[in-house]
Amino acid sequence: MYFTMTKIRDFENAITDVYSRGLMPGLAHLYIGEEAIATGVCANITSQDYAVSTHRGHGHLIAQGADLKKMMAEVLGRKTGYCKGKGGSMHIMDISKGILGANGIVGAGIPIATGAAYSAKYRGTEQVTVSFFGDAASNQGTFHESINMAAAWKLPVVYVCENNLFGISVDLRRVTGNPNIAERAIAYGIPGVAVDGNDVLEVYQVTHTAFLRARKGEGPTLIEGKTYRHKGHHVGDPGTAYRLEEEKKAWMERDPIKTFRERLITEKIVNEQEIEDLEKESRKLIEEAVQFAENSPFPEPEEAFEDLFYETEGAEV
Amino acid sequence: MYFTMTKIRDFENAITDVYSRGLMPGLAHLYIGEEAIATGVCANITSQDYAVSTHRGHGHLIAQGADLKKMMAEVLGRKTGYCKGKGGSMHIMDISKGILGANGIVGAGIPIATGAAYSAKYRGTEQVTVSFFGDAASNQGTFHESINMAAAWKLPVVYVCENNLFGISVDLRRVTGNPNIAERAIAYGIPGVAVDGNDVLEVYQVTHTAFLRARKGEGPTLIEGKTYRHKGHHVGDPGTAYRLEEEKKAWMERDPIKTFRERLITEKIVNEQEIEDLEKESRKLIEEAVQFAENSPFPEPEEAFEDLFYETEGAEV
Amino acid sequence: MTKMKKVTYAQAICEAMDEEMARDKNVLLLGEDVGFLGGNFKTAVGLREKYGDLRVKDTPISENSFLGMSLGMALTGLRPIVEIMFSDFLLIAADQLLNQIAKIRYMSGGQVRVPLTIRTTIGAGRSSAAQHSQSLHAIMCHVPGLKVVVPSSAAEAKGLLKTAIREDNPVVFIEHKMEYNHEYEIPEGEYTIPFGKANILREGRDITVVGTSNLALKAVKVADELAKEGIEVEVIDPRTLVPLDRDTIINSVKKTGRILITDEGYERCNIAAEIVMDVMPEVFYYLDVPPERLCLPNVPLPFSPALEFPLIPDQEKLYQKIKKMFKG
Amino acid sequence: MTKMKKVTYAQAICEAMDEEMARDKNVLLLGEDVGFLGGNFKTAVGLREKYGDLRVKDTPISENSFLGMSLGMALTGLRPIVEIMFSDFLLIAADQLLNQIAKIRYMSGGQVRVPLTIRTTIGAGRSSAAQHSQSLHAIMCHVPGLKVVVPSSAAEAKGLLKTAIREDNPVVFIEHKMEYNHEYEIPEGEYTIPFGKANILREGRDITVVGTSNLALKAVKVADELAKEGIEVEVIDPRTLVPLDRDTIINSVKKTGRILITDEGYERCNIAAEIVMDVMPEVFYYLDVPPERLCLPNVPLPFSPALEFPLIPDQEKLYQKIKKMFKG
Ligand SMILES: Cc1ncc(C[n+]2csc(CCOP(=O)(O)OP(=O)(O)O)c2C)c(N)n1
Ligand SMILES: Cc1ncc(C[n+]2csc(CCOP(=O)(O)OP(=O)(O)O)c2C)c(N)n1
Ligand SMILES: [Mg+2]
Ligand SMILES: [Mg+2]
Repeated sequence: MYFTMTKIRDFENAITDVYSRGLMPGLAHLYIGEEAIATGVCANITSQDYAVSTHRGHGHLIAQGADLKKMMAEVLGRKTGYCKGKGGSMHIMDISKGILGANGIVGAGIPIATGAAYSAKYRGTEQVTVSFFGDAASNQGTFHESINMAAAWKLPVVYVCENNLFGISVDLRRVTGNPNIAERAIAYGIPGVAVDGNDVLEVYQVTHTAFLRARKGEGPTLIEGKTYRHKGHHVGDPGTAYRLEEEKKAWMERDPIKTFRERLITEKIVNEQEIEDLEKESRKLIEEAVQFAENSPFPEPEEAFEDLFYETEGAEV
Repeated sequence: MYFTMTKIRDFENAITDVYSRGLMPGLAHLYIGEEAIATGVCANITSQDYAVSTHRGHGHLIAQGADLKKMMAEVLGRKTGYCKGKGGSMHIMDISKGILGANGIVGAGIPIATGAAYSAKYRGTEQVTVSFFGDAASNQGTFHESINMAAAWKLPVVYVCENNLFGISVDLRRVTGNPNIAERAIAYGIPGVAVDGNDVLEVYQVTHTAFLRARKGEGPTLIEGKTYRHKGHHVGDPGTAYRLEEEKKAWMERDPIKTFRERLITEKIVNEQEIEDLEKESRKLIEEAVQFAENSPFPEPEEAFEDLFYETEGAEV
Repeated sequence: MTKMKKVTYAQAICEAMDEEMARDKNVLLLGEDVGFLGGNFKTAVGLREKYGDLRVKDTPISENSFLGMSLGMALTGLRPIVEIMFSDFLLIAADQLLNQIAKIRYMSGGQVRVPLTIRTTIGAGRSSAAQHSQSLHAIMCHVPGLKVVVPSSAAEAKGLLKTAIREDNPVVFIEHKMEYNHEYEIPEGEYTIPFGKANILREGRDITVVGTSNLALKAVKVADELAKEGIEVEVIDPRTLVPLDRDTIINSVKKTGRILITDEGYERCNIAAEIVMDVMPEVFYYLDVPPERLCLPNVPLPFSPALEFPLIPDQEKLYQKIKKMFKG
Repeated sequence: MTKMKKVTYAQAICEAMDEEMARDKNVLLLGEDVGFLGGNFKTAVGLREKYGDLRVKDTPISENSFLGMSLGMALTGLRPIVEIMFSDFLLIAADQLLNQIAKIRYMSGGQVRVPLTIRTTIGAGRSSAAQHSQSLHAIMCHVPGLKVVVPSSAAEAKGLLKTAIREDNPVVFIEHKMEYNHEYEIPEGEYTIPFGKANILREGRDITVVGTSNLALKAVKVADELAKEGIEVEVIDPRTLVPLDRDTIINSVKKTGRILITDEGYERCNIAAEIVMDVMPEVFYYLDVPPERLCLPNVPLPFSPALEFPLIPDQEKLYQKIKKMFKG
């Protein structure tokens, strides 16, 4: 898990780097500070399971095992990217691995995840679907509608709300009467658990229970991981104007990677050397990914007209 | 209140009558069996307050004091109706009385009501807004989104869910994990109260508390009135195929008008004669309304092109 | 010749779903009141009893989310059919329809197929007022990524719906409310009708009339009238608006020199102007008179029949409009 | 002559709102990030500080409901401005926009006025991919009941936005993302620009080009180019699509005999074909060549600039398209 967390962190740092070097078109939303959630959750995922991500999706995708090279190439708009340059950071997907994709519309992934869970139940498999979304997304109607259906029909889905307290500049506490998202589970008659989203082991444990429940056909669980984004809303946003300095500082000190690292060493699970090797390996992989992406060609203009419809019979459109 | 209840019942019976006489275009959704809710709630409404209704709106409108003649004329598509025949049963509105209108889209009235409440707060008045909606509507995203905002900003609104157990043919218990709608209030940190929706006094009491709370600036309340519709989903629908006979019978026996009548007499609040006078008066009013409507002209075809825009300067469209 | 049988438009649709569900266990149906009630318009009668609750699913009133769920299903091996009772309600689900379903294949760089059929209804004339009478298919045509089918008769509906269900792309299948109870002859047994091939319902040398949905049938009746007066109308049923069979229309207009499109959607930014502009480069120099359209005027649908019927494109209005195109 | 000053398009919009809020205490602004952040595109900088939290309201991400709330406000004495960050997100709020806001006055038989301004953004070119780059104003034009404004420059934006805020009808006000940081000269002091009056940006005898939003400005630049080659382009900025100033366009085409409409929305069922068909009955016999349109092709917007820019209507494409209309 530590390796996953460092890969995510390094990937995001590389994004800042390619952005500042003017290599990255558009924007990207960094996951720095929230690595424990994707990592802890996805440690429960098998290759058969599904997950649906968000606009802040790099962490989820990496934790789910996405190819770093294809991810970085996509972020740089190259032909070799996951979506051949058509998707970009917010739409990366790897259907072959059950990675049902990031999504640019806040809250829109929740029904899609719920449908994948229905599908698993329909087909009689043991597949579980994870639905990631933010605190702000939980105020979107899809949250309510989808969880209600999953609860009614006992669908094998785990809802993971990454409560980093903000949606862009908007403090959750200013736009909700009850900022404890996990308590919303009561409305649907399902378990709701709040967890320290910066503690990867705790996240893992709670999700593990939720997975078991889902696989046994007992229905969905709502997990709220309390966390914080270290950076602005996206690369380029300082993210300071609207946040309290003290609050930010307190969270930064509880950096999920730093604390997990200390714990691993203190509890003698691994030694300093092993950790450093992992870190080196992670940096190497990310560097290779950047290399690969930078050296990849851009798509040709005509390709913009491909991939709209699956052509069964060459129908003209 | 008894008078209001009988007026509603008589109005709806008259609808069945005009429908079967082929006088009514389209459809209408009858409120029979649920009269105690509109009546008990609206007994708290002053002429300054607002209410937003649903597709099953006749009861709410009558309880809020709408003109019976204009209502019936609208239902029959006449020029003298509230909306000059443009709206019909599902879109009756009387802005002069704070009746912000029925609505054909399930769940769509909830944000509109919430906005009226925001407006009252903004303008610094003591106005309260009531938002009526059904059990099925409570699974629409607007329920969640709107109540969340009202709770966050302590808006003076009272949410009244008329839980008649069904949305057309769909049993609430088949499409939700927790059929106690009032419990959803926990998600928003506001009070949620379930009440016997066939007991007009209980409805009145609970709503009274909610109104006080709203007027004091303490925010919204969610009230769930448990009730049952005696008829099908709309005139013409037998409403039998999908409902349990026993359940229906049990509810029919607890007819809100019959039980209230008995109680009024048993507790000697009024005597039989007084009640009968009221009932006669109610029937008379409804008959007059039907007369008025039947004798009213239809609109002229050209009128279809009026009332789209308010014409400030005769802009061409 | 094919043996024919009599069924209503609603039954034809039900048959198409039934046959496809029997054929492929991954086909399932979800929507409001499709289960116990057999569909608000009786297009799913008996299916729940036959295929069970999981496969014919009554949903709560959560259009955006159950439509979004169907996308999740389509991405993971199923072939869902979703019923949205009125096209008016598609506006509630417009994000899932137009931002997700229509785009996901493209955004993923072609990684996924989306075998998903969305059935919905259009058409005024039932005094259902402004929120239950709209014909909003132009919106589905505007945003790329959806195939849009506008069947005319019951026979067309059945064959095209079966094609839709077998398609590996999202299809919006538009049924006309006023047709459900009409009886039609349809071929016995299985058949499908391909997308993108217009149907020339009647040949004629004087004017090309493209009618969508049941307006194609109405146009034929008007054509029969006009034939008595010496005007030979060529009536084209486009069947699918996306993809559109341009060639058939172009060839027809080259022959007739006149074109009129009739459609029940609001006139502004509708498929009518679109079809004209689509064929314009090829037909401009063949046109004898200005191209015309007969659509719903740009106002909401009023409730009262006294207001509603005068707005709806019908045989009488079509007749007058065509006549005018021959007066100069 | 009016004194002029330099501001960005974003500042012009902010000024319009500021002036109207100062003028009428019933005007308020709500939307995502309009408060503390001053607007995602910096169009509301300083307004929260000046007018307070209740009047400049940061909303949760609940587009359909906060748009619906604004309708409740408009019905009860307020004059709300709502910001929907991207027109793509209007699809989430399409029910409130198109089934409620657009129709409530009509459905009520004219009982109510709806003084409500919905500001949103269009335009590709920022590598924002398929869900953050669309120009969906055609949908708002299709469904009757909304006025639709497509300002070109900052000066236009300011004057038209002030008119929108003072209107007693719902107005969708469409801002172009790529313009926000551009500097423009605008008149000092207060002014408004009426709806329904097109602006002839440049006179010309050879071809009429109608450009929506910033394409009107781009068309002027192309016209300057073409003038050197002897082609005199008349450029019309329609300013509002609903209501549309048909007469100005008709008169122009009668003079030039050629018409091209350029718009950044998807081509199919767009305002471009609409405008052509709208003026067709009057201009048909004046047309020398087929009417043309230059819009976004019918595909979603891709992320990579290598794919995106070749799709977007721009000066080069406009130039080529016009040239072609003179080659025959
Ligand atoms: C429907 C919709 N509304 C608004 C936006 C713009 N937007 C992008 S991210 C975001 C904030 C999301 O916050 P949250 O769900 O808490 O996730 P976080 O960014 O904090 O991870 C907003 C408002 C959007 N993409 N989609
Ligand atoms: C958004 C939307 N979906 C579906 C419908 C069709 N419809 C009309 S009433 C209704 C059931 C509503 O049930 P509920 O909210 O419980 O109110 P009730 O009819 O029981 O009073 C449905 C599905 C609609 N009008 N609007
Ligand atoms: Mg957040
Ligand atoms: Mg109900």
